[in-house]
Amino acid sequence: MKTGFYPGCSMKGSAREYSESLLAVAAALGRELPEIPDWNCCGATAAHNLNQDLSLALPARILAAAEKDGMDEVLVPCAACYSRLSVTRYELLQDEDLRQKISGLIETNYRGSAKVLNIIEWLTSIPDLETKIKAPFARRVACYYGCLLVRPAGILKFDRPEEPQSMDQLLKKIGATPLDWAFKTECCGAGFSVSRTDLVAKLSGLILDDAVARGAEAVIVACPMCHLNLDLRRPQIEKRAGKKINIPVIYITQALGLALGIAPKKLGLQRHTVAVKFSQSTEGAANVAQSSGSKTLPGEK
Amino acid sequence: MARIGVFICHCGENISATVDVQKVAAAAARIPGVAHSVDYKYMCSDPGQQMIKNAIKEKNLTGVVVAACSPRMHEPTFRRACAEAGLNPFLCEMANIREHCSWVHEKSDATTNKAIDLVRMMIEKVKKSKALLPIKVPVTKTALVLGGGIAGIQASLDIANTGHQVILVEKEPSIGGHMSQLSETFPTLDCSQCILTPRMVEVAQHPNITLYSYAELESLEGFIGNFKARIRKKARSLDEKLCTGCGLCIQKCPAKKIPSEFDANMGIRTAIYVPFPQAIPNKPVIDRGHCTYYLKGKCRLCEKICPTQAIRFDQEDEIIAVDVGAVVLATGFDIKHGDFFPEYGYGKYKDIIDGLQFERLASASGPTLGEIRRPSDGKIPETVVFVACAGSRDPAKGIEYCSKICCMYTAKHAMLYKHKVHEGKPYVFYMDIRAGGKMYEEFVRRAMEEDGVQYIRGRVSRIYERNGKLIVKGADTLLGARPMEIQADMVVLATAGVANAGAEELAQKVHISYDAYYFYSEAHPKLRPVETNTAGIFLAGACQAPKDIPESVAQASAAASKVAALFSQAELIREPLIAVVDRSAPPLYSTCVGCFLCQSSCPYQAIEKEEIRGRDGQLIKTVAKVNPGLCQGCGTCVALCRSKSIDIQGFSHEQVYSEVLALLNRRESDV
Amino acid sequence: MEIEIKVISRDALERVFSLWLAAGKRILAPKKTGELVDFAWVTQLSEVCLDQVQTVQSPKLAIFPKVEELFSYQTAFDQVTIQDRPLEALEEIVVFGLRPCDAAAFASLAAIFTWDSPDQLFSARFEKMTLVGVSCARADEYCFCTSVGGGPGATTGSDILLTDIGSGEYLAEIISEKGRQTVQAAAGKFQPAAGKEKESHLAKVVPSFALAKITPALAALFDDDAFWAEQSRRCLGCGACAYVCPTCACFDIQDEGAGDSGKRLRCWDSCGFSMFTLHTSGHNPRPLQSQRWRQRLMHKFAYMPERQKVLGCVGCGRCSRACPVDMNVLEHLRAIAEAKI
Amino acid sequence: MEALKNKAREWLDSRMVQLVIGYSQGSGDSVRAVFVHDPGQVETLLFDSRCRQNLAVYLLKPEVKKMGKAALVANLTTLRAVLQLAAENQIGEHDVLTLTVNPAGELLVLSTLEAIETYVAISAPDLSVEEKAELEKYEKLGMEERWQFWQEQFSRCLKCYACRAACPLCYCSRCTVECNQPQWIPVPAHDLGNLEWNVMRAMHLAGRCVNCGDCSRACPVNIPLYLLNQKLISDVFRNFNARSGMAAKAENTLSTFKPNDKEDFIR
Amino acid sequence: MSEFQPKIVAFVCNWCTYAGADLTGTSRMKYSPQVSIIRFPCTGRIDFMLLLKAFANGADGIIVSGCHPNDCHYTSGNFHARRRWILFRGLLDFMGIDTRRIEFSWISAAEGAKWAQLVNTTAENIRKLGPFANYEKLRHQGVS
Repeated sequence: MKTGFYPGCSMKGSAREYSESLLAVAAALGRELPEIPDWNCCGATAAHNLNQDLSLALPARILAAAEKDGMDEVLVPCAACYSRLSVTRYELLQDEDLRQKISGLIETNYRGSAKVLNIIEWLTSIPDLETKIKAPFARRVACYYGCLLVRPAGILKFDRPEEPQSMDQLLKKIGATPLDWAFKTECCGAGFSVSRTDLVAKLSGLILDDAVARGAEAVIVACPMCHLNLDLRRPQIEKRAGKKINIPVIYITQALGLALGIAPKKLGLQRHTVAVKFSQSTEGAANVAQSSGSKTLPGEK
Repeated sequence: MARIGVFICHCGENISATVDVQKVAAAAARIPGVAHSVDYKYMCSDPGQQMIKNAIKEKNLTGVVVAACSPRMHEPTFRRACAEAGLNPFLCEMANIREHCSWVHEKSDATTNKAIDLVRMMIEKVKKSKALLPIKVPVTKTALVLGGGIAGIQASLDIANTGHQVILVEKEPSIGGHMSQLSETFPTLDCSQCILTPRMVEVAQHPNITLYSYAELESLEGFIGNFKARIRKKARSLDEKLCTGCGLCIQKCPAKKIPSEFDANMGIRTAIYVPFPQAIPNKPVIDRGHCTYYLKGKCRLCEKICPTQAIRFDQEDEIIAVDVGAVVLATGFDIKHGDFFPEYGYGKYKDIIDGLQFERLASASGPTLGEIRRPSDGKIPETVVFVACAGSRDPAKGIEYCSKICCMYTAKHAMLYKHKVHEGKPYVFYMDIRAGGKMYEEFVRRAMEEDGVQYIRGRVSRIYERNGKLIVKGADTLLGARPMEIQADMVVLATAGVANAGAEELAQKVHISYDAYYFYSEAHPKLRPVETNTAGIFLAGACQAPKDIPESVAQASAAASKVAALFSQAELIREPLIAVVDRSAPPLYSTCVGCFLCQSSCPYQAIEKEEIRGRDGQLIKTVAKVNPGLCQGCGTCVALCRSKSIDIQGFSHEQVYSEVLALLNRRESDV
Repeated sequence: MEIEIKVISRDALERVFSLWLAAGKRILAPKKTGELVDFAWVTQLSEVCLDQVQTVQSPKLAIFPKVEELFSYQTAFDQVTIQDRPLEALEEIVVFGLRPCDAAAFASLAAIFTWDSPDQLFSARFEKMTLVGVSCARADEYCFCTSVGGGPGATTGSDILLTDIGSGEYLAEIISEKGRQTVQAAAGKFQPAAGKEKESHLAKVVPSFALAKITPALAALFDDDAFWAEQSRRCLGCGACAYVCPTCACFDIQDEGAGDSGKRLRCWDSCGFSMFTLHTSGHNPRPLQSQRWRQRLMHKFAYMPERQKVLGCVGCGRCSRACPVDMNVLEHLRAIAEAKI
Repeated sequence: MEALKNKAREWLDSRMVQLVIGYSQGSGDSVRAVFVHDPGQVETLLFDSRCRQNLAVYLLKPEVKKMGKAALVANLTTLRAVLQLAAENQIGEHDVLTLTVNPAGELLVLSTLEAIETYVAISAPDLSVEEKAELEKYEKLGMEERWQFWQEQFSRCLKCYACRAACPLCYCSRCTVECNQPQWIPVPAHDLGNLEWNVMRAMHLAGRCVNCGDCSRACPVNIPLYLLNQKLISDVFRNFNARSGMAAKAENTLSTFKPNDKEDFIR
Repeated sequence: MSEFQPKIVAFVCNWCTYAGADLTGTSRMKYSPQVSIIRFPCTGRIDFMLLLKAFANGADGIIVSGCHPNDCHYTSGNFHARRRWILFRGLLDFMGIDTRRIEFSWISAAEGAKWAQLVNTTAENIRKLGPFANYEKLRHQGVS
């Protein structure tokens, strides 16, 4: 079972710490992550706004390169790339003529054999992760999934789009206490991060307020854009809210890295805008509500 | 040699205006096998039919072709005339030279030649026709009704009142179905118990109805008029004849903390229980899953105090075999439960309940004796949010249809809440109000205007708990889709109406088809809503699709009338235009090779496997066999069979083959 | 009649072809299409292919074609008028390039078609047919003509038998009266032989079984069902062997008509088919494939020699080459000859 | 193939099977079917790239069935034929005992339909690239050219029915061709009769043929019959996403349907 | 004969298209007399070999029509027919038989006008295509 790795632009640029922590964790767990040879940009939102064929050809070329290299599955840590590659694979496997047309465009026969995994699927697939934990990440955390990790639900078929649990389960495995939290998939302002930073400040602000109110010591993310809005935009958020908000925002791979005992520097924690310090403030501890997970429900026989 | 009589009709002058009828008659006379060929002004008139009868007798005809109007019009007429003259009706065919010829073409040789072609086609077909006798299927005059809700009750009563025996099978310990759980019913707000219980008693006391409650269908074999049903009467752990229903055992039973299914898990019940006070039969059942004796082998308190020693701990399930002629499925529906709506927190927060649970709160016999109290702390909620379309009309959740009744019962719930909590603030989030029944719109209008229910047109995106309040996030699309939040004390979700959990399994037992949502498929959505494609199996009520009580009752009576029609004659007479599998002399026995592709193509499950055994009992081959009671004569299997081993009477291989050849090969003598 | 030996060159032969065409004859000869060599109408010698061991089908198709009209009929109400097949309209045919075994086969066909009720159509076709054979320079493991009374250079059956003696010349043996007339009509194209011989140019076909043993062995083995079952187990019951066989003469009659006219057609049939002997009652005297395989051998090697005094097989090997499951009749004949009875 | 011989000898000695149907040396350098029913004959068994005949054709022959339980040496298309025969109720679970050799050369015993299914699933059941290319070459010809091509091919047909006899899926005891009331297919091998026979044969194999090629190999006059079957195989896959011979419980393409089957010609 | 008059056979199902053709008649709409109707209980009953028989007996064009999907009186006959025609048409086309001579259609009992229109356009198309020359030759070749 050969697993390829598609970094995409953000892992080499604004989200270098996500890449550093991922590779450190992979090394610690003895998992090889060879990059896909000669990978290209996935087209992100720009492509599918402008040209449908281009938006399918770019991801198809990546996946075809992975297949040619014998990869059975491809880990795509960035949620936007994950969404673009999964949608492309779904559409081309549905429509034989489209598959042949796109294969013509990229001059290689894209068969669609390689599966596309996001970071949570990849981490969950690692057997007995708990046994490898050296320093349990015993923190109260708010798991923030964002949008592209779970949508479009019809195509990705990953977890429950409205109330996902997979990251919570993973965090529980490494010793954390995921909070029952309603803002898991609330919009952080995404693309408006450039054009309407005021909106991002408002929306991301709401997310952080509720997390702090519930006593979370950190927000865990699995997407460079979520991290960008919740961490990099923190000054605008604080300006609008008129108060300091110290809750750190870290990647799931960083949390796992800490639990595996990897040094913070190796995990790129120093690159964050909001210092990664875990306050022992009791203020948030009061209304800790254990995440429900699977409890017998009234009305169910 | 065939002796065929050909009768060309002028149809006044509808045919003769453009077709040279004399020439057609003359051409037909010259075709080998034709013994008699005449034309007449009105073949369908009495003298016309008399001409046919006389010709049959005088010329000892072996076949008749009437060239006139469409067979869809007068085929029965001429076939009956032939039968009266002693000629098998299926040796009479019609050539449509009116609708398909004279009316649609100008007067010309081409039109007359086409008429000759059509007549010649039918002559060649009749040469290959065989005498067929109608199929007679004996009918057992007993009906089996599955499901004891209002639909099952109504159907049973109607059938029983036509003087036929009915066997009513109900899965729960008592009949009544979901209706018995309701508080009041829209649009008249009359209490459901008051209008339902009399009917339940009527069922119990009706001489023609045998009620098996706490029982399920084990298996159903056979076909229309000749079903063999096996019913599994689950062990109640007591002898029903001795038990007087005094209820002492229920009072004394120590196991009291069991969630009551009847109260939708809002209330509790004992291990030995009767679902609700007005239960029919009013005999308790021991829930072996929770009874201390069955779990730990101790207690047996109910046995000790029972005045008539009716308790039977060792009682076993009983299989009852019955012969029935028709089956009415009235197994009702359920509402969506479970973590179908994680974003609404259903199942996470105790104060988010579904429609049935609210009914139990509002019901006088419910756990809160009719007071609207929220399950978490029993307080009376000051603000209640009702969410309509919680699951229905939502392709993303996999349920695209509208469940039809939620708009009405949501308005009712809001109204009941307002009547019981005067200063309460009810909100209803809705998409569109569907109130199409009689007095329905007025009812909803009253809820809005007189009872001050706040209707907000918009979907709820998320519900979460914060500082003891349930924050309902939604949008009001009539105010520019302004996002809004309501801090509610309790939320009632009008979840989607879905098929019962066992619906698929039961459908497979009775061999009927069902749709993608496991609702049973009717034979024709508009014209045969209470029949299925399997002859003898009928539908009533919400098992066919979500519907309200008036419709369920109407369908129940409709199904009953279908059963009554079936039971009205001694035997079921069916047209013999059905498929038959080849049988030939040994050593071949049949050209069928048993690939059974025909079986998977038959929409009526009319094709069965038959084992051909030699005199020594050795299995020689397994071949297909058509059940004459079920085959509707579509012929799909006939065209699919690769070895031409199955043929259909009336449209046989030889008949249609000779029609094609006759139509295309004009005879010199014709022109 | 004395066989005259002459010599003819390829170019002379080419001109003889045009003479034949001029005389209104049509020429049927082996022709290669794709890798398939089969008899087809030709107009020049260059079209003819002679380097194959055997064509797929035998020249039987010239005298007993796969579909033949016997007569046509019209009906008008109750009278039927029949038009017989005009025999004089049959064409003159030269079958060129057939092998000595094929030529010998015509005798077996004639033995059946001119048996107690002679077939006029067959006789008329045979009358108008000239057989110009070419002897075999090559043979393969399926050939066994020498075991059934034939040989790579045998002359029986041919009107003229040519043998390629190299350097563009053919040795021509003029065998029948028709052969002599053909040579005369060819006006000097055939030159005197002057001491040429053909033996050295012929293929070597070692006899592989004693024919004399076959007929008694068949009689003895007739009831040995196990023997026939073991032999015929591979056989799938198709008609390929019968249809390519130069001596198989079984046929089926079909009336094809629609409306008030039609034709009676004769077409090939095969005893290998499971329904060949099916009675309308449903009984089939030969229900098993082993019985049908036995029938094929009995007919050719027991019944025909007994009744028509001629073997039903000329050892051309076509049935073995065409058989989808490699039944190889030579192998089985050898087994029958050596069977301990 | 020693392993094959040993396994055959072992089964025959232990009377687990009464017969092993396999391949043996034939005339010249060809291979042909062999029916080994006593251990002595086991030496003749072999398996190599020449073994292409679909031996499943013998499974339904009455004489072979009478010999008792048979083990079958099978190549890939033979295994698919076994699954298709099972899907058509011709053989049951108890009749199945197959031996095959995987591309790596190891002998595999597949004694259940399910085992065959898993083995067949990993192979590439699709038409090969060359087959698709050749098919496309004919599909691209003009209509008149295609007509001339097929008329020239069918004119050679003798109606010897070797194609029907060699096909493991042509097992009808009375084929439509032998039905004379009415005479669906003309008996004589004239051009009309040959066309109707070949259309019927191809249609009756639609959604069933496993592309073993035995029909084309059996045809004495080399008619490329496989082209007709491959055309239908590719049409069945493209239109209904169905493939024959992949599962013992598979539905038949023509006797089932999907309400949303796509077509562009019904107005 | 003056202009070429094509012979066209229509295979129709009894519950929808046959009734539709009846409606064409009762509405007195006019269409070409070159088309004659053969009645079948359902399109599922139409054997593909009957179409071959029609061409073999001199038909120049064929119409096959029945109930719209989901309208079938027997619920699924037309679905089976649709699958059969998809494969059959592909095979005939592959063999070079002119599939423009076979018109497939869905016509309900209420579409009398559509029946008349279909017949007229088909008759006109087949008239333009001319007699089915290939098949005509076929009927006489191959007999020595």
